[in-house]
Amino acid sequence: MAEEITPFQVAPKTPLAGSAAADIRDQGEITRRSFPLVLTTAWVALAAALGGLASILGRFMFPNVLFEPVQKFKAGFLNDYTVGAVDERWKEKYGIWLVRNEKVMYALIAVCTHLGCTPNWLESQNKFKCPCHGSGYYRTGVNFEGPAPRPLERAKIFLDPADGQIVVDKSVQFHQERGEWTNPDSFIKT
Amino acid sequence: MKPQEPIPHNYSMAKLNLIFAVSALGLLFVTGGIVLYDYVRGWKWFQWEFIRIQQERLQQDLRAAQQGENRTRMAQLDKQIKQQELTIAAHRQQYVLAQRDLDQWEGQHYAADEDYRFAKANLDAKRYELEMAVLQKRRDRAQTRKEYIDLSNHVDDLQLRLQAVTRDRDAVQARVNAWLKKIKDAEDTRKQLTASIDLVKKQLAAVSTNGQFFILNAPMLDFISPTFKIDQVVLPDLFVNVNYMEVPRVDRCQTCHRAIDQPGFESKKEAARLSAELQQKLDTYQIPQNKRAATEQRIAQLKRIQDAPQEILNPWRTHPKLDLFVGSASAHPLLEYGCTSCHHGMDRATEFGRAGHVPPNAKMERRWSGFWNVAKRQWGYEENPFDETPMYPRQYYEAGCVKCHANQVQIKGGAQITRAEATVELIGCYACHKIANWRFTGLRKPGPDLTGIAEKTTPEWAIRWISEPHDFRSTTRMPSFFYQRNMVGPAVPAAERAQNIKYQDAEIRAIVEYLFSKSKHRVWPAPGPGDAARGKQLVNTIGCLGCHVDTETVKGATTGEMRLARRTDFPLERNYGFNLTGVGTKTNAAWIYNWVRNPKAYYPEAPMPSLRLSDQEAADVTAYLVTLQKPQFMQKPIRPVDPEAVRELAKGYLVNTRTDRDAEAKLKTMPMHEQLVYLGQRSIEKYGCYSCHNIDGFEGLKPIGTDLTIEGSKALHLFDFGFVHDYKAEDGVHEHVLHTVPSWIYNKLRSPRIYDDLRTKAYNDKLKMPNFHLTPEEARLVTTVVLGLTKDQIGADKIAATDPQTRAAQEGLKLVSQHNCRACHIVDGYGRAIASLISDTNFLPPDLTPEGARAQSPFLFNFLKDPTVMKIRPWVSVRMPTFQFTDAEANTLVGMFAAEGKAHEFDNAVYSMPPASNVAVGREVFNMLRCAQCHATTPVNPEAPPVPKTASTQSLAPNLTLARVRLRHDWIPDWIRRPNEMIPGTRMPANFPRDPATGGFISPLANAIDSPQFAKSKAALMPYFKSEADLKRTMADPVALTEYLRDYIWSIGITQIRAAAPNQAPAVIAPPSMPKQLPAMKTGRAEQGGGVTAGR
Amino acid sequence: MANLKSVQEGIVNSQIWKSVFRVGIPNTNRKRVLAVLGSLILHLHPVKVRRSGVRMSYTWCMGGTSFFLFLVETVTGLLLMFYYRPTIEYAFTDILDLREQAPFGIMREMHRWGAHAMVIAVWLHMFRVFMTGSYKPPREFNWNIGVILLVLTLLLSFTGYLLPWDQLAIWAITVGSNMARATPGAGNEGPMSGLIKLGDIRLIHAGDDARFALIGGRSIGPSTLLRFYVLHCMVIPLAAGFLMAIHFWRVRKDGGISGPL
Amino acid sequence: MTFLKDFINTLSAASTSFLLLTSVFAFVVFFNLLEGKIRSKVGAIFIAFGTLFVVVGFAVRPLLYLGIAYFVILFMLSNLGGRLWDKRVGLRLLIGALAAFGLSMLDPNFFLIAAKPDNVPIGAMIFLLGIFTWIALRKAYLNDRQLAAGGIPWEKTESDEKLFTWPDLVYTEMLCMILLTIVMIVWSIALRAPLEEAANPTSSPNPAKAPWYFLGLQEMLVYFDPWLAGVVLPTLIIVGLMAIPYIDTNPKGNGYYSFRERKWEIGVFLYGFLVLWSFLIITGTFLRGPNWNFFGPFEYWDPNKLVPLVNVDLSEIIWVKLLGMPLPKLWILRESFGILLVLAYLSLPPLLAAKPFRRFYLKMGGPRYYVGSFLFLFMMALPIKMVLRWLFNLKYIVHIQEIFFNI
Repeated sequence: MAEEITPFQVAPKTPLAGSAAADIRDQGEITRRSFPLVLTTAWVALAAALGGLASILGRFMFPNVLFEPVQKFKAGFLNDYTVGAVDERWKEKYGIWLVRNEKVMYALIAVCTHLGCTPNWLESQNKFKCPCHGSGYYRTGVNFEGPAPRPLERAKIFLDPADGQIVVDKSVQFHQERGEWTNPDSFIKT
Repeated sequence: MKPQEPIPHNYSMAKLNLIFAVSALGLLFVTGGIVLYDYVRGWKWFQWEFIRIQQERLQQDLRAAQQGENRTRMAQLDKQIKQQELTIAAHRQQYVLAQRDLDQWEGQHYAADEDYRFAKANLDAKRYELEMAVLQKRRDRAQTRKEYIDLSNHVDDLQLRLQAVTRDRDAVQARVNAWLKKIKDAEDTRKQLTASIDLVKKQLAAVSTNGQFFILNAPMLDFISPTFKIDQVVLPDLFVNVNYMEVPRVDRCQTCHRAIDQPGFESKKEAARLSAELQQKLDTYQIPQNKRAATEQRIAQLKRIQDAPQEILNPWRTHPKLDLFVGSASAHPLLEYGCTSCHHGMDRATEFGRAGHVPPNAKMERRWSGFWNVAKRQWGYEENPFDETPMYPRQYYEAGCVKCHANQVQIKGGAQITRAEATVELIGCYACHKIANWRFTGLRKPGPDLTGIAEKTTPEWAIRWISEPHDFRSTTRMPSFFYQRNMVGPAVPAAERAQNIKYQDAEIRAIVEYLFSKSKHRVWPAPGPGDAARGKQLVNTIGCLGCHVDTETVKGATTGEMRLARRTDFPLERNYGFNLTGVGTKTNAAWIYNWVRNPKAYYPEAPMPSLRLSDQEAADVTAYLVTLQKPQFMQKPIRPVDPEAVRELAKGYLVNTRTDRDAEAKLKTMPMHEQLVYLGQRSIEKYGCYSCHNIDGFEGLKPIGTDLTIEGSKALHLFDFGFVHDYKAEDGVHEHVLHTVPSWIYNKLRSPRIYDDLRTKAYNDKLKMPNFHLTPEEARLVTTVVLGLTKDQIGADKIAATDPQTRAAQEGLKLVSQHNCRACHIVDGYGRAIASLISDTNFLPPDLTPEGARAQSPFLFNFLKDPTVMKIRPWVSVRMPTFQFTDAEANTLVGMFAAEGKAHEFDNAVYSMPPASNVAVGREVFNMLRCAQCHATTPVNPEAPPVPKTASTQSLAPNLTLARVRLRHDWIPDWIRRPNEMIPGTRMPANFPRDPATGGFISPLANAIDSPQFAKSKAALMPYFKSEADLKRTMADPVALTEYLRDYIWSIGITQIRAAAPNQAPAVIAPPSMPKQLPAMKTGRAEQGGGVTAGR
Repeated sequence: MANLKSVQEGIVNSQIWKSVFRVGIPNTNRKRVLAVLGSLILHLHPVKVRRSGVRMSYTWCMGGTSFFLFLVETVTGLLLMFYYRPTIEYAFTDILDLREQAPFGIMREMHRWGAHAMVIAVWLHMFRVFMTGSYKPPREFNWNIGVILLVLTLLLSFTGYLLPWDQLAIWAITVGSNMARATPGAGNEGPMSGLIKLGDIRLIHAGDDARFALIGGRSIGPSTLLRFYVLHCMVIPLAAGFLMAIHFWRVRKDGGISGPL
Repeated sequence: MTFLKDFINTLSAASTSFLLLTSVFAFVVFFNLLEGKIRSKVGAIFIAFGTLFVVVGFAVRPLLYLGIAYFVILFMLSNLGGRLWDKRVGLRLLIGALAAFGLSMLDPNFFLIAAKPDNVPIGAMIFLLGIFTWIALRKAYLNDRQLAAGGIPWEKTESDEKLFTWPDLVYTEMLCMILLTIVMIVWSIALRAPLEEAANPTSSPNPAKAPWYFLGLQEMLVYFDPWLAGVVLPTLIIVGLMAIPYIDTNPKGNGYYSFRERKWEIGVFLYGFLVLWSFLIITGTFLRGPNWNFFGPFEYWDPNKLVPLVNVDLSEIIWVKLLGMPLPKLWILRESFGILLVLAYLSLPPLLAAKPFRRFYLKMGGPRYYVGSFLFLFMMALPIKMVLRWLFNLKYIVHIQEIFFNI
């Protein structure tokens, strides 16, 4: 039978801890003289935990998948492209011209370097012509007329090692004026 | 600082500190817990495993490549390089000089170039200035213009100079290069040699699991550029339904199915198939020259896969047929079609369970449902009863084709689904179940017309037939409605069973009563005397057996003994017409006689065409068919109908609209016959006989079955599985009912009443779907189609076969399958069921695959409408029947052939007379190639040309005078060059063999022309050529030769055939129908057929 | 120990520390007072409290728990808003993605379970307050605030229930909101409302009754989703926050954390 | 084992009405326990009740089981007496309850429902309610002893002791936060938030349940029309809660646990909170299955289970059954009995104020008395209606279709 059930006894008044002030340590007050290990661990652990939670919030801000339009696409096989032709099949979808010469094949980004219009390929005159301000580019992408300050940019292009298909990656671009067109990633040898 | 003042506390601080410490540590711990929980995902394991597999495979490839590499050649090249370097060193002087020269010129070039560009810039600026000046009418504009002109001249000069400098620079460059060239070449060749190895090494590096790999994939850091990542494809025009609207699919299947779109991870089986296919393509020159090398490499790789120690399992496999699916060069590239658009399943899901995988069979279900266990390949399968788009199980994959290809009869590369749809059409599901898509609408009722049944057969036969059609014909498409599992099955209590039998007897009798009382009674003229033997001979030869089977027993595949035939024992097409066995028992001579003479006379929509039998022939055929008896069938006892049962059933229907008393009263007024007729009508409604048969009094009723148009999208919880889990099907197969939609449908088809097992239902509430006795294979095919009928939304440009060309073709193909042309012909590469009965290919009906390219459209039209206009191969005994096509139908067919055969490529024809010289040359060539051996060239009557007399049937060939009116001008030479490639197995010899090296054609006359035997011909030919060289050149040129031949053939062809005769109207013979009497039906007691006997 | 001490001293005496915690370590009564008074958050509390107010066994700490859970919900809720769009085309798939691919999609679990916990905590808080008779004068008004807060808590949870836009959600809300249809005089199926007419035109019908006001349509639909989103993320939290302020304020003014008066 | 399950299943079916019937009485028992003089009174009452149930029970199996359960419970209580409030006894009871729960989890059907992520918190709530009710009453019991002994409740004894907020209060608060965070995280890791398939207005799940905390209301909807159960009663609950401080004029028991000083307040409140609110939520969550049918905790939720719904209105009972005549066309006439009955029910307070409850009337004063008693009447309307439905399949007391006015 529990002690508190015995009748007619005033409920015990639990004494205040350390009211006697006998043992300071028992109160575990932070004193300048001693800083108990327990508290150190506690604070360090807490700090670490909060840090962890904070960094979780940080990570939370970087989604694992993106819903952006694809920058990188497979463009079929080399032989799908006729030598000496400017191929427009990807212009609609990805804004890319694939140009194949005897020696090399490269991907031109269909954005005029003047004010970002989309030029047209004029087969007859064998040049790209921008409708906005009449900038003209050779089939190599080098500008030769109109206000365009510099040649068209070329996108990264390479053969997929797995199935030998052409892969174009718009996220990597090469500027002629920076001499980047010599970069092996900017063209495919055919 | 003074010591702190002690104060009292409620709780001991020491305790609190301790709690604090512990809980703080706890918090730290669980924080780690979250990170772990978030990091550990099932798909990561799959990716990890795939990396391992890749490494393994690449190691293999590397080994293979290194074996292939040529050591000695390498050494050589290295030596060459060294040597060249030495020579350069030897002549250091010149080399350095050249170099310096070059540098200097480079400098100048740069300067010149700069000058030019700057000047040009100024010029542009000046131009603008000028324009402004002109525009603003400045006073100094003349001045500006002058400046501008000067400047532009200056620019031109600079440009000229630049060009000059460039020229010189290049010259020097060339000099320097001359030195370096050799080294460069050597290095290049070296690179080429090691290319393949370098490639493999590069790939290996890409999948190596080094420190960097672990850092990039570490928890919390794996957002920088992880190799473990979720791959997804967003499909903007293939929608998934979230009920309130259609949203684009986001497929993440690739996250686990890593290799799905990259070759090299095929299953061994697929690898074998593929390499065989590629090899075959190589051998037949279907692969362009520049791709052959690559193809050979691929085959080597596939071989390696087959030799690999262990099989690659899902989900790491490559998708089969990459050239058709998933591959970016294929018709369904991954980026545009994703996975779930065909396979179904939950897009977005990244866990096996949630992805909606569905087990194909009980075994897989048991395995999958186990908790995640890699070793046992248990992935934790969850069934979601609400998911409207669970994945199609393995055996139903091609269901995915239907939604986009719904308006196609044939789907290229979809043999399964094409066959499946054909099966559905044959069995006639569409008649009872509305399927609102192009493929299954506008089709004929599958069953024969019953408005004249009394002319055709007797009530006794009909009763027995309806009771169990399969007892009469084991291959019939007429399903069994009565005495089925839920009526008389073992599970049914004895008392109820007895009652059910009574009811079913009554219903059958009633239906027959109704049909016969409503039937027409035309009197058909009886046939004259016929010769059964000749009749048999005719039936076997004129092509009846293309559509009709004449046997009911076949040799068992496993055990040699004879067994009862099933539909699947014969080609689909041969089940088109009814099985001829017992036709004599079923019907009478008069009916047969008139039927074979002109089926359309019996009822206009009759599927059977007219074979233009003469009266005598018809009589013979009748004589034969009448002998096909099945007496034992008529011995089957007919139980007398229990009048009580009839009353009860009839009343059951009456009380729907009347009170009980009125119903009773009404019944009293009805004699038994009327009761039966009334019950018959109700029963026909109940079982929906009218859906398949024309029945008097049921015109324009809705089909009986549930609408299947979007059955494939019905959620699992909407299916009533009853209480069955597994059962023994009637053919002895032990079937399992999984808790999946496909399984439900499959078993519904296998045993339509199965879900009534152990159910307690009122007689009229029991399941009614009849039993088609489908084999497992048939059931699987039909299930595939049903699963494919979904409500998925698709972007317009994803729907197949919408362009007019294909539409025309498909419309035609629909006719082809409706009229069963494939019974005799090969259309689009398959068909010709009759081939199994005719040994000699010379007597087979033609292969129509190239018909569009081959035959001129006007001829085709004529011929289809009236095949008698021309006999091309008179020795063929199989007759092209008269289908009585309408002009529209004929046009559709012609259009189909034209589209399928790419006729437009051959239509640039000159139908005029070719120049005499060509003809002359052609004739010579014709002789040299000995074409006359087989082909007659003397004009004949196109409607009845004589059968050429030849040593062997091998050399039977059409008379060439019929070519001009029939064949397309440009098709002929093509055909002569490559007959075998157009029609494999044709008897036409290939005179122009392929050159194994180039794949081009070789002319047999190239050298032979010089041989003495052709001396005369050569002499004869000379006048037509400028020189002998010219002649020989021509003789070596297959194209030229064949065209000369064509011109010759053209020159001898007749130019006219008669127009098609108009469709002859059905011969109607219909005197006023006389009062019918139906013996033994008045009282419902059966005098005939053995009267009362113990029930089954 | 020694170096540990020096580290601690170094931290505590640094200017940064001092600038933040002006009082330093509250080891004297004066400092203890200042520590509480000087801090915005702490000065919710009085400087001294009755002992029973510190006793777990007396207070059950349920009021505090409720408040803390409210904070948890606020934080996790805010985070979820980064990945959630309240439209019928995205709502469900976004939640799906929280499970399938979003980093730390577990925030959703926290939010949902936190909501459940909060409801229970609030009930228990009320239970305790009643059992100690702490609604009696002078605390009547605060009890009323409390009751309203309880209602708001339920509404918060209720509005949040719809946002995943799955079967669970819309049917729970359908069932829940259908009651409004029967509001006497205001719901189209409520008693009397049939009598409210202009000529023979019913003024209360499915298109303008109480339920319509709640879900913004005749049936649950896009507008419902948006409405509940706004209520869930803005209106109710603000109201609750405001009332909480009053609640806490009154706790202090009406004699501190409850105990015998 | 199976018999036990069956027993509980059957019991749970009856327990709803039983609890509602007798929980008032149950509080009397508590009261007696608190008074310490359990045996005498309870003995008599539980024999009475027990026999009653057993007698009726032979006709109706659930009631028989109830009788048995009833014997057991009261027997235990009467034996325990005041020791019910002993810490160790309490602990044992708790452990016993947990053990029972754990054992039940072995049953697949029970597990299916109880382990549903959304139901877990409710399961936890059952225990929390039990524990805290026990703690509260225990403290009340102790204080009452003090008071009985002429002492003061211990809260008062310490009210002079003031402690510094820093560190005492803030420290404990911080600890609570940390621990709570841990709980939340562990909970979140352990249980996935449920997500079913996309919202589909055309196919409703079976059963379609409101959020769990409204399941009490949904349960009410079985017995009352929406306008009452969904609108009026909830409103009255809120109003009633807010009214409490103004109705309860008892100055005693302010700020400390005590039962003796506030029997009626506590009795009524516990009845409302535990039985009418919490218990109905639990019923709605665990015992209501497809088609809102009643299922015992160990029963399989079979969507095909059919239960006859043969409910009749009071008007039908009186006019058709008793008087054997057709229902009058005029609704005012048809429903006259019902309306009278309702009016009678509502006029109870003034009647009672005359004699039996006079002292309340005097003590509280008119307005308080009437507001309070009306609220109380509305509260009691629910259990009464439930019992009527249970025993006589009574659907409506007043059924005026014409204006959607049904009671």
